[in-house]
Amino acid sequence: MARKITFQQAINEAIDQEMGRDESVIVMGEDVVGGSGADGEMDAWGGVLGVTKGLWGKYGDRIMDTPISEAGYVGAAVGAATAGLRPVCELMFIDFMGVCFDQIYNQAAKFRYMFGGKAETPIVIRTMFGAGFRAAAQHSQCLYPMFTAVPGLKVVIPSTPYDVKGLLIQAIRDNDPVIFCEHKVLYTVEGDVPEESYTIPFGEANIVKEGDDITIVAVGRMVQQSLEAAATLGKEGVSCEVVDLRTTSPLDEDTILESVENTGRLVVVDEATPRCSIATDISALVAQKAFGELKAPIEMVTAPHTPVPFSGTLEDTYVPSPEKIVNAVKKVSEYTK
Amino acid sequence: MARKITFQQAINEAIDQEMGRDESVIVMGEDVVGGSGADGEMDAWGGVLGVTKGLWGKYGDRIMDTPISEAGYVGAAVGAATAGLRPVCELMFIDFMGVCFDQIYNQAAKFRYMFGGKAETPIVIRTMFGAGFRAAAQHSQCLYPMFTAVPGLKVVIPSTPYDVKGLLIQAIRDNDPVIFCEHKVLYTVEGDVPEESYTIPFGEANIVKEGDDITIVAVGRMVQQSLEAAATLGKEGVSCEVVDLRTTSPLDEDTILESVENTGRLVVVDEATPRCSIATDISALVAQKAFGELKAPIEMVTAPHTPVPFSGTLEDTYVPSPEKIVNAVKKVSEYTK
Amino acid sequence: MATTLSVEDLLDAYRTMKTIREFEDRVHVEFAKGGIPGFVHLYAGEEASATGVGMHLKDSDKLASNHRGHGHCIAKGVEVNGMMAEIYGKKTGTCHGKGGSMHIADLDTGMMGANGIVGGGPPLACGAALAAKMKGTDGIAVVFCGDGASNQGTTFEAMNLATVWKLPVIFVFENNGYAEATASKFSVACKDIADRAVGFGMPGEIVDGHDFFAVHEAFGRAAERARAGDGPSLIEHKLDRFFGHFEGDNQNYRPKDEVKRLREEVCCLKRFSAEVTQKHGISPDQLTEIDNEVASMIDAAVVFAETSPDPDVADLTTDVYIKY
Amino acid sequence: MATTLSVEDLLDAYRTMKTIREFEDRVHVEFAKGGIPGFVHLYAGEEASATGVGMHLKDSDKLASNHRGHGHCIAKGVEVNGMMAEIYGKKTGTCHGKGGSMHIADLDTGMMGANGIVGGGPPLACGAALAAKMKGTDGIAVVFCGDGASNQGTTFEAMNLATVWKLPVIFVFENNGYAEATASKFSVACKDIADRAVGFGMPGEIVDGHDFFAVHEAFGRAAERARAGDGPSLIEHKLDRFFGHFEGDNQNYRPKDEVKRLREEVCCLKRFSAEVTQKHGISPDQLTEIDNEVASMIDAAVVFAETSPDPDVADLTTDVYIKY
Ligand SMILES: Cc1ncc(C[n+]2csc(CCOP(=O)(O)OP(=O)(O)O)c2C)c(N)n1
Ligand SMILES: Cc1ncc(C[n+]2csc(CCOP(=O)(O)OP(=O)(O)O)c2C)c(N)n1
Ligand SMILES: [Mg+2]
Ligand SMILES: [Mg+2]
Repeated sequence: MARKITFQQAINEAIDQEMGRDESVIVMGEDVVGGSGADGEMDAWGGVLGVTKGLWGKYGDRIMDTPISEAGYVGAAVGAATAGLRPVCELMFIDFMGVCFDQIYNQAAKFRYMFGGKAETPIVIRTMFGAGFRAAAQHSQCLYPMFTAVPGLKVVIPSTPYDVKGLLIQAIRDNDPVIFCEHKVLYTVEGDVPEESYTIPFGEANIVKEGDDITIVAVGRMVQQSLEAAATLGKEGVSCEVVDLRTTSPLDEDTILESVENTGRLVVVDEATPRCSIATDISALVAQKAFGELKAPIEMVTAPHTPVPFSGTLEDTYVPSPEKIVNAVKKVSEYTK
Repeated sequence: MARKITFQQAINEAIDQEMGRDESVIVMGEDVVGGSGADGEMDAWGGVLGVTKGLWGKYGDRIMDTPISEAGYVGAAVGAATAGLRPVCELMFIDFMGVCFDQIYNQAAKFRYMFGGKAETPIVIRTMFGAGFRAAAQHSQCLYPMFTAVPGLKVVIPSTPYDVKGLLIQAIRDNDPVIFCEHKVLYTVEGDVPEESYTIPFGEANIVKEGDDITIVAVGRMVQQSLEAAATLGKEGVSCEVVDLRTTSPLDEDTILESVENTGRLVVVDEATPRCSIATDISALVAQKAFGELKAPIEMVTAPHTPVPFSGTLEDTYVPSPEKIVNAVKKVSEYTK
Repeated sequence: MATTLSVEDLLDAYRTMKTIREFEDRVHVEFAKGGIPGFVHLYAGEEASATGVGMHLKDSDKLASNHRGHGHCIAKGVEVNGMMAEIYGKKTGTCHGKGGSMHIADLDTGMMGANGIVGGGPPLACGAALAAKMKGTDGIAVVFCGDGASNQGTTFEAMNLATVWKLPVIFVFENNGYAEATASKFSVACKDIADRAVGFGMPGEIVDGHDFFAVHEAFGRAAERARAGDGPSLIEHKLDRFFGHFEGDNQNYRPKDEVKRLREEVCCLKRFSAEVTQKHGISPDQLTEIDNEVASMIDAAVVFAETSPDPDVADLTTDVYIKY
Repeated sequence: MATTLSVEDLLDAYRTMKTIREFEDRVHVEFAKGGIPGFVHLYAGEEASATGVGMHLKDSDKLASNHRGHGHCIAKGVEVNGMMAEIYGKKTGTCHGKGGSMHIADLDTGMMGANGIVGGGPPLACGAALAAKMKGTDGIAVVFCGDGASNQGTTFEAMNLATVWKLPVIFVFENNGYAEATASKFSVACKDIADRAVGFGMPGEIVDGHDFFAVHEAFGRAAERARAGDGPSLIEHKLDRFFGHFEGDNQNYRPKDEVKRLREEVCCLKRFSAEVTQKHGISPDQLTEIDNEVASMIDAAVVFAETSPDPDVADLTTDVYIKY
């Protein structure tokens, strides 16, 4: 049965249902319980924004607070995954991946290949990303392109409460390491979410809006920005198809290419900085595999090549806005050779 | 005066000349001296492949061995750089960046911006990359796209003994953090290198071979592979222009775009894995800014989306070969809409 | 306790501690009103720690801080107007509004930066100490870490490196009992953080971090040692924070009334006032005068911040090397 | 020294140590001939360490290793044919030629993998220990680290985590005096690595790593403790490597003749042989018989490796999830 719940409630529900279903699922991270060792309430925080709140009461020791030792506990999660557990590990902000990246890309991601196919590492790393919280340069980044670049990792970037639940359940059941990227600005967004458990397969993009004139490819929070832009453009007679990638690795090349074959025009919207990004990745794919269909240059709407600034004035300009997307679409739509 | 010396001798000479010129230049890394605390020879190794050998005899304490604590000493180099030194820091293999990435992208790269323009962080991180040594999955990677993605870093990938000297001297004099990526297979390559000190500016690509029919953009070891391919193709009447990026950040967009405007066709050769790579980055640039000039799809020749395998049979297939480049060029050359 | 500090020094110490307290109390209020954006971690309760340390530091000495950095900044001599404006995200801020509370830095006064990454500071401080040593000065560097940060790999590596290279750096652990909502009793595997010193070949000491005099004395010894070229030290300050982890924290992991009790029992300002008025010939009026000065200064800082302009949109892409 | 080991156990121990020695001596020779590619780090000299530990481990117990992993693999029960073929990069190798010397893993025997990243193992071992604990078994995990690895942040973090979570994991530091060309006297800031145990709330012990009996006994205690749910331990094995850091190392950082002297004076095999023939009623012939068996086994392994096929080119893109 579908009800309206928030993105963050949907995450909690996905973990809850999987922990209920499979004993080997455990959760670990900083303050995912909250209150360990202290004299106040246990389960005091349930994660820094309360996402895992309540799970400790149901699952006790299977949800574990950690010291601030990301390399230590992410590495432990990786080791546990090779030994039969299915850890759902929280790395509070994606910005912190720099202190535990080795465990992710050199260990978890490589075991299966490096060990000749004999290892499985079913770990999920949940992590918040994105600007919009006035959290400045070290708590606002979009580092998912770096994970997408790594062979052996799967990278998920949900854009709605419905998707986050289905994709997270899929991630927990997947036998490969999954980097699960949650845009913090989406946490409070509400949407229809079935109560029962369901999965959304990886590598299947979602056409969130059909259209004929131009394809907009986006991920995460940028899907909503793109839909807003598409609505504006619709009023002006430009029909946009909006493709939500859902997972950047595996990538649903077919849906992207088919859409561009139909529209002949492409704008890619990515909140990450411009170099070696999802924006360039999708552009390159299309320039290689759908060149014959392309009627115009591919535009990319991204953050600028700068750290994320603190001041609201600057941060609001930093994030790709519906206006910028509209302008890019117009530029591409109006192009004639 | 130019003589023939190896790539690795050119690196040594660049550091030597800069240490001689500027007291604030220091060198640190694992075994960059070699023998510290032991009862045999000091300066025993001079780096794992002997690149810094001899500097300790000339500069003593200004070249320092470190414990195996990359985050510790890279972070220390960053701190020292904000306090007036110019550390040239060695991270033995780029694969190890995962244990000290935070110090690089969250600290060094962000200080200038995050502190409102008031900090300078003149640090160089020298690091070996690339396949070809049968060194397997954790000692053979091409992780420079991840550094290229980071605003605030400069990324240098020299392809010849001449370039490595001039670019390294430039890097040491630069006031921003520089990731200096040395392909280990190039270490023994010889070339003409002037004895005197000289710099090569960042952000200026080098047209290593002129041609009219197609542009090949490459970096590092792939420049040589591309030149070999171009030679083969030349005999078959295809005239290739080969562009060596030299630095991926800053990127010389103009040279790339001008070349493609002239040839109308592009192949990008990148030893990195295919996703969110330099290959996609350059493709996207051209698909956006030189679309009107493009006569054919852009082909990318890259490693496959896998870890680097150990076995020679597999590793040799892994690395983009001149043959693969030739095939890509032919595909693009023969294309007609 | 005997002290070598002059009355003037003591009044300075009081002024610094009071400035920190007033600054933080005021940021707390303004945050609640909605005037301040972002994640803000207040230092109230820990003033004696930064102050007792800061008094030993020259401008040329360096300090690496953490997310809870306002007190360290003030004790290192950063101007409160610029700090407040930075916290508001204004163009007149220490970092022109680009950094915010978690990234205040002022290299001119030796303040190397607050840090949004737990454990970011210790290696940086080693580097600053290395620079001082290489240049042959008697400069030192200090890094403040929390109990939480004491478990981060960078912190351990930095301590080892400091001894290996015999660096003039001092690791001050501000053990306030919590890292966010997790108690140090849970997260720190040994009894005291100071127990770790031996594993890194340096002296380790435990100090009552609410006692300005104890802090000042212990750090003095460590600073002297460092300046003399005898290498690093570790000092653990046991102390308490009087607000939540960050503004907005309901603190339900703490026993009810813990904060209230602490404010009564261990307030470093109260303790300092009692001590100096009873034993060092300072009158309550002298302190009140400082209180008033400080109150006006903080009022002025808030006005300065509120009335300062936002950064220009064009500032978005300055201070970074490459534009795309 | 008194021991609870049976004659059969002792012969097993000898066989394991001898197998490691013979394996490594042979790899050394074949590498020099040019038959073996890549970076190869030999374990010769340290056999008592892996063997004394390995005898306490069941298949269900887990072992995380490092770049110098051959001995750990053999002691954990990995087949030498597959290992040798892996080192040669052959399709019949433990990892089908994709891993090589630095990445031999065999999860079926509990060998979690050699590791090319110094400090990669300790967190992984904690995870394996956590899995054993969560499943309610009495399984344990052990990680071998060098003196060099003792300075890596991951190692410290793992030790702290192990105590915080009370994990059945044992940290064995193989202190062979060098990390590459850098002496542990330089890089480890404390006197002994065991000094670090107190900072992580666990017992720490120093053991003569050339003495099989001492290793076996100390690890036995730690294993018992771990299986009983009493948490982690740290053990430092002082020992020596008989080859260079990797094959090709000229070892000029070592005093001339150091290796020669060590091979004379501290060889664990010689010492073990003397001990068991003198005190445990084992005859020299019994050992010689094992020597011969082992020699043939290693000969056979080399033949197996040399005559095995290379991987198929198509294997390049298998065993990974996504193809582009
Ligand atoms: C690498 C990293 N991990 C986690 C965080 C999130 N975080 C910010 S402050 C904090 C707690 C720090 O505790 P402590 O070091 O004791 O300092 P205190 O807040 O008590 O002053 C955490 C977990 C972070 N900023 N960086
Ligand atoms: C993170 C990382 N840093 C550096 C290296 C290069 N490296 C490989 S082995 C080694 C020395 C290790 O010394 P130790 O831990 O004492 O082990 P030993 O070789 O003596 O057995 C180094 C520096 C690496 N592989 N990984
Ligand atoms: Mg704390
Ligand atoms: Mg060693």
